[in-house]
Amino acid sequence: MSSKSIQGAGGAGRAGDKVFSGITLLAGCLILTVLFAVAAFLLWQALPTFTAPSADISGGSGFFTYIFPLVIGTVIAAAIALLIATPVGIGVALFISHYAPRRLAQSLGYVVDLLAAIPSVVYGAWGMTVLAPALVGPYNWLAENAGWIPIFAGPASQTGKTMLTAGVVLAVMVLPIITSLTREIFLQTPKLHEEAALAMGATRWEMIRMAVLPFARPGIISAVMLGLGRALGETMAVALVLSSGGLIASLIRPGNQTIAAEIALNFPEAYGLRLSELIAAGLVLFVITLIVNVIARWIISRHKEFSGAN
Amino acid sequence: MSKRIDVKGLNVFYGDFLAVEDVSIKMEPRSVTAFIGPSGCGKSTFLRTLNRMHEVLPGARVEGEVLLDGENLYGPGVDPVTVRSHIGMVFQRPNPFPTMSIRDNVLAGVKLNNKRISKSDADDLVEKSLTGANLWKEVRDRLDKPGSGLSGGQQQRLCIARAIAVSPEVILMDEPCSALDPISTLAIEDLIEELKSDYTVVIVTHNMQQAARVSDKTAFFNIAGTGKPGKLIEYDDTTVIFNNPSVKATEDYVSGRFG
Amino acid sequence: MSKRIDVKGLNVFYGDFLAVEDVSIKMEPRSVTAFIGPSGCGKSTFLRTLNRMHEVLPGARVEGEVLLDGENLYGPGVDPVTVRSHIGMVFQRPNPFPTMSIRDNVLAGVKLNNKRISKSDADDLVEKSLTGANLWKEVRDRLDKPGSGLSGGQQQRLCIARAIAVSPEVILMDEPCSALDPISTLAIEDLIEELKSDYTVVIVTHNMQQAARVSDKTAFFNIAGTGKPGKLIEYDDTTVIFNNPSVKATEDYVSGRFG
Amino acid sequence: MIETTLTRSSALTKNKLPGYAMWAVLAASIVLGAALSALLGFHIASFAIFAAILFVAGSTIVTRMVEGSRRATDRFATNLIFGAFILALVPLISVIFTVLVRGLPGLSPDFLFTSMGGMTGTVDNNTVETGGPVLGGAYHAIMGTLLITLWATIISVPIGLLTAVYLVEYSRGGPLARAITFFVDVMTGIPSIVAGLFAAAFFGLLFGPGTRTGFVAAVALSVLMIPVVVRSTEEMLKIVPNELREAAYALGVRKWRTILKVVVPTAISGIASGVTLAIARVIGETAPLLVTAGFVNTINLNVFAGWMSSLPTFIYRQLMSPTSPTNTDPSTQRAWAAALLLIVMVMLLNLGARLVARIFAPKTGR
Amino acid sequence: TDAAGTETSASASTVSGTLSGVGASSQAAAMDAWIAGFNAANPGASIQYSPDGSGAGREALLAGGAQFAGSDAYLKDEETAASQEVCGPDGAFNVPAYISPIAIAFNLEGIKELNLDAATIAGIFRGEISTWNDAAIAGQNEGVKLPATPITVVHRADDSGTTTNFTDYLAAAAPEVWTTEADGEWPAELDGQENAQGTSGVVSAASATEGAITYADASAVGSMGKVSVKVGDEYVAYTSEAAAKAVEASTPVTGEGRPDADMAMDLARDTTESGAYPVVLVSYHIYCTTYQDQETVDLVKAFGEYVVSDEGQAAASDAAGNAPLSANLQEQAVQALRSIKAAS
Ligand SMILES: Nc1ncnc2c1ncn2[C@@H]1O[C@H](COP(=O)(O)OP(=O)(O)OP(=O)(O)O)[C@@H](O)[C@H]1O
Ligand SMILES: Nc1ncnc2c1ncn2[C@@H]1O[C@H](COP(=O)(O)OP(=O)(O)OP(=O)(O)O)[C@@H](O)[C@H]1O
Ligand SMILES: [Mg+2]
Ligand SMILES: [Mg+2]
Ligand SMILES: O=P([O-])([O-])[O-]
Repeated sequence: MSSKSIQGAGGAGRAGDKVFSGITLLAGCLILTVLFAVAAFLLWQALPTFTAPSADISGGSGFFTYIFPLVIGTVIAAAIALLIATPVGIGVALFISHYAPRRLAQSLGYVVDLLAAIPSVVYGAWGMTVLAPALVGPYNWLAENAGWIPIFAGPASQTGKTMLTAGVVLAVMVLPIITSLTREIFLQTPKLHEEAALAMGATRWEMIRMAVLPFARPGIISAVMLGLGRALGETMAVALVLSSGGLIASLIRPGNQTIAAEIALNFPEAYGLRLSELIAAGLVLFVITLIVNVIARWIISRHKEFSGAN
Repeated sequence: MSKRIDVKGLNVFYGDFLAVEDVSIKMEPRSVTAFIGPSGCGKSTFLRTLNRMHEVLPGARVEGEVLLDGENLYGPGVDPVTVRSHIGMVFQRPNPFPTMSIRDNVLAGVKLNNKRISKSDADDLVEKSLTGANLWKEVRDRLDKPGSGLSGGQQQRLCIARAIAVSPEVILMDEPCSALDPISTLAIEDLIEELKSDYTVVIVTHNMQQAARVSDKTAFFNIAGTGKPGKLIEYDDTTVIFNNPSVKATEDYVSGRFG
Repeated sequence: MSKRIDVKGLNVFYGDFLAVEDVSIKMEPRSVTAFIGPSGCGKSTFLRTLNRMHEVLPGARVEGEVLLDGENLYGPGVDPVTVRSHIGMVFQRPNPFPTMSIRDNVLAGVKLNNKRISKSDADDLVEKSLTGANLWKEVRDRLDKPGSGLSGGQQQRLCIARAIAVSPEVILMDEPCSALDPISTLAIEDLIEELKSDYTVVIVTHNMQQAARVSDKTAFFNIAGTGKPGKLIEYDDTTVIFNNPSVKATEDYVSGRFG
Repeated sequence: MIETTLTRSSALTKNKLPGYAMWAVLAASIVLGAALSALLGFHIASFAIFAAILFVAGSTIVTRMVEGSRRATDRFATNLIFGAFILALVPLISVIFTVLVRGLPGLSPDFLFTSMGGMTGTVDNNTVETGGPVLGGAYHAIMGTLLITLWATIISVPIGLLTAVYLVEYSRGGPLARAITFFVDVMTGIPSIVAGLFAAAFFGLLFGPGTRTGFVAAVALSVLMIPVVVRSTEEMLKIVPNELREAAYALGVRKWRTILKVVVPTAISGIASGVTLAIARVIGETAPLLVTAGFVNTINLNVFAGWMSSLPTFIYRQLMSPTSPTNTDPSTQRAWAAALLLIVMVMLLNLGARLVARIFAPKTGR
Repeated sequence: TDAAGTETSASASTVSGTLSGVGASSQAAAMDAWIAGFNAANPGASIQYSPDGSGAGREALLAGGAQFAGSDAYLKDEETAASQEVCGPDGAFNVPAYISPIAIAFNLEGIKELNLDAATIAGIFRGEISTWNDAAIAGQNEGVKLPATPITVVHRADDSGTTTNFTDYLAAAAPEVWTTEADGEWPAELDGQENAQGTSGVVSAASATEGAITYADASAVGSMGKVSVKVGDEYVAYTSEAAAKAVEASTPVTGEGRPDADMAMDLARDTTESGAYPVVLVSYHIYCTTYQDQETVDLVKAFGEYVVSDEGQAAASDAAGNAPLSANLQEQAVQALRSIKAAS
């Protein structure tokens, strides 16, 4: 009977539980540590920039004046990328999840996943050699016919290497990310709710608006944020595709620059204070992603009550 | 608003698999018809062909005719979307839209056809539908809260309110009470009793007592074995099916001696 | 192997919310006890405190004593994992492990704990448990097929086989038939009848007929309103509860007049 | 009442466009589009744009006139979604086409199995002059990519998996868990070059300045990979039904065994594709490798000592500083061939993950 | 030089070990040739070079992360001082290793050569001269049919040694027009011009754009049109000899604390010497005067001497199309390299 008692026995087993949960906790903390180490590294290396006299900083009038156009440029590039990639990406995801025939949809999903893996150098090389030359004509046309809109003010770039081109390349790069993530979420929409909508006499699009999109909202936001992360931090593609320069409203003229590309272009020859400046720019980029994430979380949490997580 | 359903020689397929074979059945307006039968015999499948929800599944198709007051639902040029707005459906598990408030859930179907419904009309409709679903009193002061905050039975009644808000002619229910407790079940059964005066109601149930309590006519479906198609075995007045069925299998099933 | 359960003044909490208040109840070995009551009255919650599954949920806790043949399950030094290997549980929805074969599902309790077991012992155990769950004949020649390929009723019996394979003293069942058709339900009810000779069985059910059919004693739980704690209202022989209850609420409930 | 019933009932069949209607609209849009584009000086792009706009507008209007506004909206949405898909295909096909056209000529057994050791501009000049085959290959870079990615995976997968397990199974939503989730999200946004600089500085501190090895690169890539692994694994663990965990607990199985033997195996196919995604995310990284692994033309199979090349840095170097500045074609060809190779590698990886998924996926029977 | 050559190969067979260098990408192609040539003669030794950039190279050398650096700019005085930390009391020194003319290349259909003086070049690159048929250009190119195409300037987007040398030339030879100082980054005030990353980037952008003009390592410009620059009274097209001549005319850099072996030189951009092409880039190898052990010293010496030997220079110019060092500079370089010693 004692062997059947609920007392004792299993001290060893309990230890297993402790050890395992300890290890998982450790892994989590390791990630935090790495992140803080990265932040500390950035701060430490960037410090000379913040203490140096402002005349010594590139541009000669302090770090803020130096970084401000870069921040704006980064935001413009990412914004163009997302403005294009978000609707198109969601469209493609919906196509795969709800419109395409099954067999086709699976292989399409596969192809899209694959595209996420094309190295950015390749996208950059493609943007530089194929896309940019192809866009010169349209840019000229825009400058002539829509030049009164500030973003299309001419004269258009004759190489096609402009912010708009860079934005398009970034859009192509983040498109697979947004598509593959949102597709998975669309596919997970409870059949229950889809059928509820259809049974009510909803058309396919009405069903999507009633059941699929609301369910996928937080997921779409996360996917866009992930895409945004890539768009903000992308180095090589922008460096190869953009004719960089100072801040300028027109998107079809040479000009503007992103933080990541600025780092990549100048890092090899940088030393001393310049190096520290570039790392400070990296720190700023880091802070931007942090802020973006905070905003995203806030948006998602604002709608918790109606989130469908029940 | 109630209409007659007349099914003629219906075969239902999932791809190549014949799930339900050769069903012919007539359901009268202003009556409740119950479908009973062992699991997998095709009750849900058949029910879903009555408002063309079946074809939502990939590869699913149908042969035969389903006439709604003489008009074939599967006739050429018939739009399934229109069909479904005439024939409402309530599912086994309550499925209010989680991102919508109770009010919006009720109005979901209505807003599809009539986007510019005035606030007061909408309010009236919400009250009427919720009252029709016996839910008004319980939710009147939290119409703007999410529908998913209700209890299971309340959610199911909300789904019924949503279905009747578009004033369909027929309401199909697939085991509407199987996820509910007895009190909620009773509430729904009472509701079905009331709905009967306005709609043609078809209900699938596993609960023989329930079938006996709520339905006017009962259809017994059966299946010869796994992989075989389901068939309609007997269809008659509920009292006949439960007390004096003409087929042995029916008697075995309703008396729990099946197997 | 069967053991007595003796609950003394149990309060069950979800965080600060008192879900079940002050339950004291004795369940005899080799008997079937049924819990009935309206939805949300805490039947499942209470049942889950009997093998310490309750505390798996975050913030969940318990005050009071649950004695298994006199030993307090909540005593200091008692390992909940050990408790659960003495008191098995079957859930509302059949939940075989999808990655495992039928055979492995039965052996899960043994194998997941890394206990070594010889092939022949394992074969014996599988046969014995499946036979005990009335499933052996149906699955003997597809033991290596995945368990999720079985029908709902078969899956539920597989879960029962899995539970009895670890030779518990008590088996708890939370609405084991609510997702099943009448035939499968009958099979499970027969099985409960047989299990009674070896185990203490506790079953939660919404189906009053089922409670009346399978149980020796019945406990009626009730709740005064949303947010209030559930309470044990009456506990007596099943025949008494259904024919001659001493509390008005019980009578209302079992006769379907509740509300 | 009777009247409304009648009109509604006849609405079952009324007002439906015939099947050929959309083809007619399409044909009209193509003709009109061609005409419009010809007015501006015909160009295939402007033609496609005009035709597409005309078709979307035309089909919506026609549908609206015949079938009503709801069908028109549906048609419009359908057109837009198909349009989005076609639009997305244009650049993607262009990228793949470019890589194939420029990469295929360079793919040969020689390219796969030789390194760039001993390759100089003289060789390339010769090649161009004599029209001989392009010599030199990417073997060293292929091996470098495989080894570095392998090590990055070895580092990231356990950490990522365990963290996800912590978040889903143990944390109960405490502040630490929320911090981890938040910072993991932030981590997905670390610019890759920063990860590289960090790893380089970190190993510089530990093993002296200028420590560049394949392993340093693997650590840099891990910084980028871990968050992706955590996020995808977390999602996959979350969708494992609680019922399975409870079933295991109820059998008296310990939590850690439940996790390892029930939860993780159930989610393994999702985890595998998440890991593939994570590998795909880093296998094409250039910037962090440049500062961590160094760059060589010869074969080095030791990740813990010596510099190492990888396919992305190989591509980058061949493009940006060609082996022969005078005759860049051989280098360009190598670069595109390497790009194609990298894509093929990821494709194989994907197939592998699918296979894993197939083998371990929960069996549904029937 | 013959003596140096034989001695190199004589001592070479015995050297072993691994030498890591980091630095200028301009030398990358030449370095491939040197490494291949040196390895062929010294199978026991291995050289690795990461063309990360000149700045990165100097940074790495000063931090002890590389044994030698390749750099388009010589060490500044303060860098030399800083180098004492890892390179012994005498610090590090510069040896010219790679000389390359910078071509000013343009893309105009049917025109392969143009004559321009420094002021005109500066005007074009500042955007002050904006069409090809501008009088300033036409005046120097009688008989050439210049189109009215607008000029598209393409400059380097990245910080680069080529830009430093090119702007250094403009600032020295046309100070009235080019008012900004020489720098590796293109002047920020000249905003809105086209640019591209790397030599191959500017060349491909310019080759694809009618009316474009750029500057790039001469070996890379291929079939584009080239500018002959005005030196003194004549227009000089770039050739290896012309470049070497410009380097000959340069003045050694003197400064506090520079080691004796240092060969840093300031190029005479404004030279008027006949036949010299002053738009030229000199890229250095930077070595320590002292290394920790004899093995490294032997290896460094062997490699360094091979690079500046006839053989090495020929291999590089074959592969990379640059200009070889003059015999005089080779001689000096060998002397300088021989002063490297092991710490005792
Ligand atoms: N989506 C589907 N694809 C293929 N076959 C299906 C699908 N859904 C159901 N079936 C098959 O069709 C047959 C009828 O199933 P159905 O769900 O209609 O039975 P039912 O009578 O409603 O059972 P239950 O009482 O369990 O709800 C069964 O053999 C089932 O396996
Ligand atoms: N995980 C939980 N966290 C907080 N409260 C809970 C949780 N689960 C149940 N409750 C609450 O505890 C009370 C009892 O619920 P319980 O599920 O035990 O009722 P029940 O009698 O089993 O109902 P049913 O018949 O619907 O299964 C209810 O008020 C319920 O809302
Ligand atoms: Mg069904
Ligand atoms: Mg319950
Ligand atoms: O050699 P560069 O610095 O001009 O690339």
